[in-house]
Amino acid sequence: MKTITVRYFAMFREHAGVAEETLRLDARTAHDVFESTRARHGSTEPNGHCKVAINDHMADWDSPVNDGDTVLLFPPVAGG
Amino acid sequence: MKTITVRYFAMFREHAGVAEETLRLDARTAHDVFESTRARHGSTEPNGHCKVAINDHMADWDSPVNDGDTVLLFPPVAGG
Amino acid sequence: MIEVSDAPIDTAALQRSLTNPAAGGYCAFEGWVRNENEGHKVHRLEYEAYEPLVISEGEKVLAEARERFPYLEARCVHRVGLLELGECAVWIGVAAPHRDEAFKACRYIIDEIKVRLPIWKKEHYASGDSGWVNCERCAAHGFAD
Amino acid sequence: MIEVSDAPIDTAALQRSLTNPAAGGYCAFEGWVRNENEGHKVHRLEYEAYEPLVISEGEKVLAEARERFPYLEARCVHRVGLLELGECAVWIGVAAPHRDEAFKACRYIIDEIKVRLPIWKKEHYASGDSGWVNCERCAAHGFAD
Repeated sequence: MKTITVRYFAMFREHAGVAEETLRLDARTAHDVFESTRARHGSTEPNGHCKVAINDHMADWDSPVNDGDTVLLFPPVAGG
Repeated sequence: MKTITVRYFAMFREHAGVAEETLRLDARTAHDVFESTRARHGSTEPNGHCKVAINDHMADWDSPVNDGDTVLLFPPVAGG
Repeated sequence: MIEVSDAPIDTAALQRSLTNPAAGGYCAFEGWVRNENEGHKVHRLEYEAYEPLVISEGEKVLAEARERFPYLEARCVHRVGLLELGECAVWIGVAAPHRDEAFKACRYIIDEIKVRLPIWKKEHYASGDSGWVNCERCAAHGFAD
Repeated sequence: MIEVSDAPIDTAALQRSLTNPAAGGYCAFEGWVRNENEGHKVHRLEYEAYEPLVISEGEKVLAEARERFPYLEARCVHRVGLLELGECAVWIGVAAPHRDEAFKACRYIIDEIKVRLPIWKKEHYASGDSGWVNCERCAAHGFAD
């Protein structure tokens, strides 16, 4: 189990109802963290087209997470 | 013979030493007018890349000129 | 340099800061809040940004643009918060020796920041509804599922 | 609208005149007097224009750009007379629904007016010499011998 701080932005924050929470998770990658938060908040939001950062660095979904990391979950950007 | 007013611009004006002159010419086309003015002013200026207008309308070098027309001789534009 | 601002963008002052005696061409782009999007009448817009990554990713974009289209000066400012119709949401200015680099660098910068920077847009409609605007083309830019 | 001006170009006022509630993208281009050209140190520039044909050809260019890249608003102003280093010689502003038309129309306008409008540039060099600048690429644009 790792202690991971998760930060939610824009529609993710509105859906989770919190901007940030610290969780105890059995997560290996950023993707595992994302799936845990989706399960936790019963998300039916589309989970494609999102980006992730770890400790203020852009990351990939298969980037490893370590105990104490902050994972930032970014919904699709404004684009256009 | 036709009475043609010729207007010179930029380097053409400096070379001719006048901005405008009215000439009696045996000219059929704009090109004939241009050649007459070149001979008149002993021009060695490059004669390519120039444009011509007749009575304030862009014209071609083989456009006919009529008695009383004003022919505008445009050296190459600034471009770039 | 890239910045995030919660105050109106002073484009004239920004442009003056790009003065360079070797610059022959200057290209600027501004994104304005317009009155409709995909058939919805828009009342106002709200932008949210995660500033630390806007800055770090934005600086990467500016460096990439300079490598591809060598420019002399470039700056970008993105607004956050509530914006009214007609307001400037994003400004980019590029000064270069010639116009080709100025146009191409400016276009590169706006195209990349639109898809890469963590900035979200919420539209407030005349109907009273609101919604976050998604990027339909993000899938083409390597976002994971 | 295209204009010729012997006074400094008030770009801020011009930009305000392009305000349009349906515009989401605005692209501007400015040509600045730079300090060198093809290895010569430039001291100042002098522009001469034949205004009646600048206006009529310029309006054609603006209409062609609108047909190709439907924009909402566009204006162009070209300076004439003596200009110092750093001054704005030509300004073009285009407001369009989206950025693609704004960029492309703006680029089309500057590219066409550079080769089609009767505007001549005389460079005054630091050495005291001066010379009219020719367009080397004019041959490619149908100028007759």
